[in-house]
Amino acid sequence: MNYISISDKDKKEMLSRIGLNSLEELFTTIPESVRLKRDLNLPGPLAEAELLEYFEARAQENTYDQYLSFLGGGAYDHFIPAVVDYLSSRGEFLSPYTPYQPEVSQGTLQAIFEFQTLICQLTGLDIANASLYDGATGAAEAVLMAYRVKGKRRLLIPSNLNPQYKRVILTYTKNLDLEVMEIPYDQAGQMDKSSLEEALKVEASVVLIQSPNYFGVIEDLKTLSEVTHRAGALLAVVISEPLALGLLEAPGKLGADIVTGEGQSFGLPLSYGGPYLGFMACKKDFVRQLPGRIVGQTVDVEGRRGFVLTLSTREQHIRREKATSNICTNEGHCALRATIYLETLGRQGLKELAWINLQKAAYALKQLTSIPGVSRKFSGPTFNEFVLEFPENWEKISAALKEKRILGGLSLGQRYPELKDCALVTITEKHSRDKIDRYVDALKEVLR
Amino acid sequence: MNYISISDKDKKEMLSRIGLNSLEELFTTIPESVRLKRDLNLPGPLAEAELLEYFEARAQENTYDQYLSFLGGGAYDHFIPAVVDYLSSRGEFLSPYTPYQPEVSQGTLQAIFEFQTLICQLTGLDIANASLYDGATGAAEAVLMAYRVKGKRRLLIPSNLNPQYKRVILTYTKNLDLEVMEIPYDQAGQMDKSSLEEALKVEASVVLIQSPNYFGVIEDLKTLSEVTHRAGALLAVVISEPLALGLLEAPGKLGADIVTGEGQSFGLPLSYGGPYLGFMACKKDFVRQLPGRIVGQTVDVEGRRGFVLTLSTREQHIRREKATSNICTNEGHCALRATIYLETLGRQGLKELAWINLQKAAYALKQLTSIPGVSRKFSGPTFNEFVLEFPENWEKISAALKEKRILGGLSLGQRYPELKDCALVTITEKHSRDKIDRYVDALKEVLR
Amino acid sequence: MINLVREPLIFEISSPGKRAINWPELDVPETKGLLSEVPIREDLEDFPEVSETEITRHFTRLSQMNYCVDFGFYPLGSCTMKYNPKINEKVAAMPGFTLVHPLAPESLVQGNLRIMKTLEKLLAEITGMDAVTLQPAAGAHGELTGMMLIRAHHVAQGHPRKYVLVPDSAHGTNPSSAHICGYTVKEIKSNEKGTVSVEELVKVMDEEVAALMLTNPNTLGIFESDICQIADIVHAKGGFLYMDGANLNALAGIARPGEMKVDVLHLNLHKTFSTPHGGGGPGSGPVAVKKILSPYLPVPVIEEKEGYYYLDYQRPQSIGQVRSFYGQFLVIIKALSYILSLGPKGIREMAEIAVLNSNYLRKSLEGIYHLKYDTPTLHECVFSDKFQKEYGVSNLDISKRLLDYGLHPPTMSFPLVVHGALMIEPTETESRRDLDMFIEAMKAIDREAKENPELLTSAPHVTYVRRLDEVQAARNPVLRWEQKK
Amino acid sequence: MINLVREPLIFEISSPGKRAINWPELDVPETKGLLSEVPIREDLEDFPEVSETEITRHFTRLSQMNYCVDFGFYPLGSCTMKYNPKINEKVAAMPGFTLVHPLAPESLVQGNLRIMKTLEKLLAEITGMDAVTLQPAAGAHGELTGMMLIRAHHVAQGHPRKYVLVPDSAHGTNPSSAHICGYTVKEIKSNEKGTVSVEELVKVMDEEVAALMLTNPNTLGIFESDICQIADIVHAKGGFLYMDGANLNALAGIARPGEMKVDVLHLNLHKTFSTPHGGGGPGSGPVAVKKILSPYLPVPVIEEKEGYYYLDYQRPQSIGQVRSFYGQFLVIIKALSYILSLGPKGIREMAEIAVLNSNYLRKSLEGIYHLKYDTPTLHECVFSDKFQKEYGVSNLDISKRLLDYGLHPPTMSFPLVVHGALMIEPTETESRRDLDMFIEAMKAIDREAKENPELLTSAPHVTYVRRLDEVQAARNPVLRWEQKK
Ligand SMILES: Cc1ncc(COP(=O)(O)O)c(C=O)c1O
Ligand SMILES: Cc1ncc(COP(=O)(O)O)c(C=O)c1O
Repeated sequence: MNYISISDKDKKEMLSRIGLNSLEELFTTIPESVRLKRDLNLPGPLAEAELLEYFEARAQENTYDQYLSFLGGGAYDHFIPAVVDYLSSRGEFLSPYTPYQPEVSQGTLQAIFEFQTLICQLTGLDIANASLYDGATGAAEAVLMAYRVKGKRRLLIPSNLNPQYKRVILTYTKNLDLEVMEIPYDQAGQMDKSSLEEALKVEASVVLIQSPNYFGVIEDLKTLSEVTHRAGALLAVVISEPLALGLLEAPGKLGADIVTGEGQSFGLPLSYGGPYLGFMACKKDFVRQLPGRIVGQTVDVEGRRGFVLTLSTREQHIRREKATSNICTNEGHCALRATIYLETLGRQGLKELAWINLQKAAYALKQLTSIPGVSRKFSGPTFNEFVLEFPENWEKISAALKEKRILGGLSLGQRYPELKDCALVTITEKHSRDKIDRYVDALKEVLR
Repeated sequence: MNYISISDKDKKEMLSRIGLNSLEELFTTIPESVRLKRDLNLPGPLAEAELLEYFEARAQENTYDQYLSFLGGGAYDHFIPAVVDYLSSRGEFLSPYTPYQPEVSQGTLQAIFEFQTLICQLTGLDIANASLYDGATGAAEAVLMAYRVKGKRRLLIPSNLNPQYKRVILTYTKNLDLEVMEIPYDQAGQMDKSSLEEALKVEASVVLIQSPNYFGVIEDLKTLSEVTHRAGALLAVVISEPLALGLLEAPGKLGADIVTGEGQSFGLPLSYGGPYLGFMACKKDFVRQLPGRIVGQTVDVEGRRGFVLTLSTREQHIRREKATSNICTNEGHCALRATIYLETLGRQGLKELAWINLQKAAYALKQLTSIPGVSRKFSGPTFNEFVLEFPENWEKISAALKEKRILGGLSLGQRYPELKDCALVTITEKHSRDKIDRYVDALKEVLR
Repeated sequence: MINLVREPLIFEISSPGKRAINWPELDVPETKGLLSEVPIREDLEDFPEVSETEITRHFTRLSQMNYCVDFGFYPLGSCTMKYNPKINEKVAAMPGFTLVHPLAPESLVQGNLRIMKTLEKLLAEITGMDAVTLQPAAGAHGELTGMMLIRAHHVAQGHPRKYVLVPDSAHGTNPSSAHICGYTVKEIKSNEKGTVSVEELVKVMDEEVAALMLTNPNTLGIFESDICQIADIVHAKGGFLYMDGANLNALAGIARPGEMKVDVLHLNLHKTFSTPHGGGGPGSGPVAVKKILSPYLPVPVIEEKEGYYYLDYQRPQSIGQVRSFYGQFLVIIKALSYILSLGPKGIREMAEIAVLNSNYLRKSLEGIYHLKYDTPTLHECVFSDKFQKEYGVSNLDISKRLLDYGLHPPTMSFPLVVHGALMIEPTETESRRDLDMFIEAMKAIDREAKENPELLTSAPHVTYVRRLDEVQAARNPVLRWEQKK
Repeated sequence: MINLVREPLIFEISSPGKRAINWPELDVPETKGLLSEVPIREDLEDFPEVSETEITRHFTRLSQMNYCVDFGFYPLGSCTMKYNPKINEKVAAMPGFTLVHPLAPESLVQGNLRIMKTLEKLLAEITGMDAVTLQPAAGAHGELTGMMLIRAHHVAQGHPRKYVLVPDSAHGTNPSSAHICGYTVKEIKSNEKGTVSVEELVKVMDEEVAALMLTNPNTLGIFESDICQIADIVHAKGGFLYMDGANLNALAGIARPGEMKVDVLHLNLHKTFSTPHGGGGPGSGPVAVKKILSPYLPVPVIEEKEGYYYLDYQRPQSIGQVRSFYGQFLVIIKALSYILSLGPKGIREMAEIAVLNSNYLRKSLEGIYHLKYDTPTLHECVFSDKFQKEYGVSNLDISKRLLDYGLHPPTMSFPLVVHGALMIEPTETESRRDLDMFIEAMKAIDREAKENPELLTSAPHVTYVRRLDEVQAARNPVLRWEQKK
């Protein structure tokens, strides 16, 4: 590959038009003292065939694909229909900038408008933005947004929150003189209601709930919403496995004021952590506090429907430091992929897929807990992941399973010392019965 | 995946508009006696995920990729720049029909016009068609075309012709009362000139030459052309490794009247033999006898340049049995790939690639023939493949190399019993020095 | 976007020294003096020199000038322009298939051989025939192969025979293929129902006739209801019944040619089995035969013994090889993927909906456009411009006007039995919305024909180029770019 | 094609019972009564129901409504809309990368870690900095991360400080990021040359200022020649010099921020390093720092010991994590692929040609469009509509008219220091032909402004939609589709 479209002859003629003799002279405004006097110390150039070899060699160094994996906890290995890759990789979707010129960006704009609609439908809320960086920053933006709405410096987050999300919330809030308080979980693995009630005796802007939470347990949003609203705070729900929304009641219908989350499950490959897709929806009333871009419908001079970026007085390019967020480039193409994915699954396909995940996880749970010494840790209802308790430290069991080329689940002990004998096990539609049974058999051997 | 866009409700409403009650009734013109009374005995339906698994399993059953291969002989493993796959897989190129409606097919038509131009440039001839099925049918069409021009029932073909091409010529000519005569090769591996002169004492329509020929040897086209034309026959040149044209003089400039060949080297993957790409070019005078589609330049009602399928009075949809060929659907998309490939390589890239192939093959030849007992069979100049002679039957050596995961070359013994100790070895730019050296080392061990 | 920009030929963008590819450094010692005795090309003069940026833009723009199935409704009759599923492209692009050399030892390509054998078996089941070859590269190539099989049998019986019968409604490749196989074509006229006249057939059928080539359903979309009788007549004189299977989309899962006493037929995978047509190919035209013709099938034949697949070249009666290697392998993969994705019920549904859609269109346009034959039709129907001709408007004008509506026109070039034909095949992948849009456009065009015929005769108006001068193209052929001197 | 057809929303195409996907049968026994205590969704009402055919057509059509780099010249200032090489997409799509779970044990993902560490090192070399984090998801996220590092250092010194200085020409994300990091923004005015005024800086710089955020070359395309002096002034008061590296395309291989005494900067891989912008992301905004700030880098930090790579979370001074996991991994792959493909000479050439192209454009349009600052510029230049305003024509009108020429307009929304800005950045991947086409169009539009201003104020005329009513969109927001009741 070679991308430069200027020939040597062009160079000469162009320099002469500019009135210069050499390319050097183009840089005379850069003081000599800071000009680089040597070649950069970089490898390359590699020809295209060599690049392929280089990356094939790196991919070979990854041996993850030789393992049967039951990892989840915020990143999920779902099947991606071919049509998603095929359509999203079109140059017209990959290579434009943010749609600042709506008349020649209706493709991107209409797709995002559809994305916003799908997110509203899934979350049961009125409006949604065009995307955020990921689920973790979405959670941070959600609590900051609630703070802008409510003005109380106290933010309540759950201790069963995805640890990545928690870390990011702490990073974001640290500099802003906010108090972040953690609400413990109960035996069901859900947020402990009495602790929440207790905590809400002091005014807070928001209660953040993850559901299904980091333990895979579905929270009792209805009750939590009542408790939260009674105390005058906003209820923000964050979700890292939005596939669950194919079955579960929309959080907006159960009282959530803001719903945010990670959209990776919707057609984005695992990709070692990125790019992923933050999404956010809220009630109409909070639209002026919503961070990120928003696409709206309008008409052209001939009255034809069209779409534009709108409500940009919330954004930094207009409002500078007074913007609702500093986000500029978001995850547009990931949102496009999610749109194609969700529209391909459609009403039936999404419900069915959620049901398949639910059923397979139930089967796995049953089989695994039929092994003596292995039990379910929490009593709350789960979707496609669950916490198991083992007779000894999970790290040891995990290592033995790894010997058998199985990654049996995520350790919880580091973040939750009380759960050092536990692991978070995730099942998706990609786990055939045979794979689940292999896990069960291997675990039996390990525990023998 | 699911492709049907008619819902059950649509079905009912549409039937009622037609005035029918059931889908069954649509088929009443088919006599009961021939109607199928059962389900077809087919596997499936497979969901998309299952299809992927099915084909992954089949691909796994192919173990060819675990071997270091030096096979060529009409199909060549060349590097394909990413841009070729990327652009050619666009739906606008993949999913239209033959460009019968030129006003909405300018993309395909202009690309083919460029293809025709590139083929003319490479072959040194005046005009080219839009493609044929492959090199073998191209060779058959070429001799039939020459027969239409010259009217003599005698067709001369070389014994060093690719055996596949020979078989196809025989199949095509068998029913047409034509006499196909084979001209032997000489010690250089080239067509034996005196035999040709002798054969041409009886009038023939055409002398077909392959160059580089099946032994990888470059023919002396200039001399053969003189001999052929002196006897009043046409010279048709067929080429299975057109990459050689990056270095070799264009056959048209050396006297060829028709040049045909296999375009697989130009951006088509090996793909176990298809789809490939036949191309054909000839002198202007023979245009009315050229088989296959041709794209021509014209103007629209506003005088703007545009392209159309033209000269179709040669074709079956107009002339029916009097057409120059029965070919209808050709290899349009393969021609598109070749066009993108050739334009990406461009003037420098194609020359360089041909040179790299030449140099690597020369290195391999030198290294391999430095092994005691291994010698070069033919003295004629070669491009990127050559015939080696071994101290014993090649089949034995080949089997021993296969044990070492090397496919050392193609056997020649079946078609040429005199070459039972020989093999045709092919080198491309994909053979790094390391791979060539591995072959040399393995061969040394085998012959020890 | 594209209407705004005139895209030059790549040669017109080229300028010396630009390039889109770099090769790795030569990693072997250079050998001097190679090819010193061979005439060497001085230069690849006028070959393009552009960057990858320019390549991508050039082909992105060219692509956008094409109408295609991925864009919209494509009712080109006889071409079965159904949607091409994306998963098929994905599986056919797996390196485990694309990187395999065709002359690899059989033991290393068991997956490929199994794929081919599997497709052969499924096609045999769908057609009700005994054996299948996947070798032919397209429909016409299949016809030629099929005719060669017939001829080989006759030759084996001592006499190749002389004639092949072809109905006047047949696709042009039928007579052409018969001709290239060394036969003289005799055309048989269609009757008033649009089908082959049994009486006429009886008259012309004799022992010099090698075969009848029948399309069923024929190119009018009509099922040849007398097919069994026709077969008997042909067989009685020792002839064969060849069926052009291009229209199998109407029958798959509903009725099988094998049960219609057909001896040999070709299928177009790029039609019925949804492999993309690629703007003119690659196609794939497998041929299915009854036992009597299987000894003549082209070599190699794929065989299986105890789960091991191999290529059999030892077939003394074989017609030989009709192309290099074994067939359009990647196309074969896509077709197999398609069939597996549908399963038996899905294959039947495909035919049902294709026929439903076609009849819905026919019903909706009846009376507005002229239907020469009122025989019921299956997957396609052929209207004509007879009504509109009164206003000086031809099928060509109607077609060009459809382009202004953003729709692809029907087939016009055949069948020759309908003057001013508009041959419409919607396929099963179209939605009711697309059908209705087409119907509305056709109705609107009919109104325009009456009210403002000039709008049609000067159409299209809004395409990248307007109506192109085909006469000039043929009279004064410019078939390649050349550097202006 | 697209102009002809109005593409509905997918919801408007939907009809009950259609589907584009089938799932395999459940292969485990069904468990009854799951989720019986949980509120269940009654239905995904109004969720779309379409076939794969319809999905493909919908997005094919939508895509064709987009202008993009693969289609043409895209001189959007400050956005570095260079060509995105296709090989980078190919390597980033390798299953060996896409299928890897981010929480996989380190020992199983050595290839990934090595890729990230390699890119960190190469970016450190290109920028002349000591350490790099790849974690930030885009440029603004990098800014925020960088400011957090600065704040962490000040906090460690006992006092976070209060203010951050931002020039009036800065991109809006600069003040916004500083604000979200808890700082109050003080704007500093540009001088008549379009650069930061050293005198003014001296006046405002004190020990309550945490940092100066400087873009270099700045958003006018002008190199801040006083940068070393500026750094000294800031450093003298214990502040840090933050550089917005979005314009690194002008400098790579030519001069290094590290040598300009910059303490921390972010890079936009989706600009300088050619990863596609995707119509609004994903981006990737690595942050490079001098040693003094490296203890604060976000966790995890990728470390290497004897060829083994691992993730280090044990960084007590770290600001924490700014996003899930480690960064935009696939974007990182593409950027690394790009850098490796160019090598040291190619990186320098990239800057040289980018600056050449920009100066060629500037020279060609000088006098025709107003240049507020005549200071020499590097990779971009900012004209204004001052001349054309006399005819009642604004930068918006000029931009919309460019659309009629099939070209993408320049940036208009900033820098705020130029009223009616037309900020043009051609990048190095453009050909002379493309530059000339743009120049000719801009000249023609200038003539049109004089002769027929209405043509501009009513532009665009030939796009899929014409000028859209942005006021109505904001005043009466319709932000989602809803079923008409
Ligand atoms: C009825 C019929 N027969 C034969 C053919 C020839 O098929 P192909 O174009 O694949 O050679 C076609 C297609 O054009 C056809 O419509
Ligand atoms: C100068 C400058 N700084 C910062 C940014 C922000 O980068 P991003 O959009 O990736 O967040 C941009 C791009 O919009 C920019 O042009």
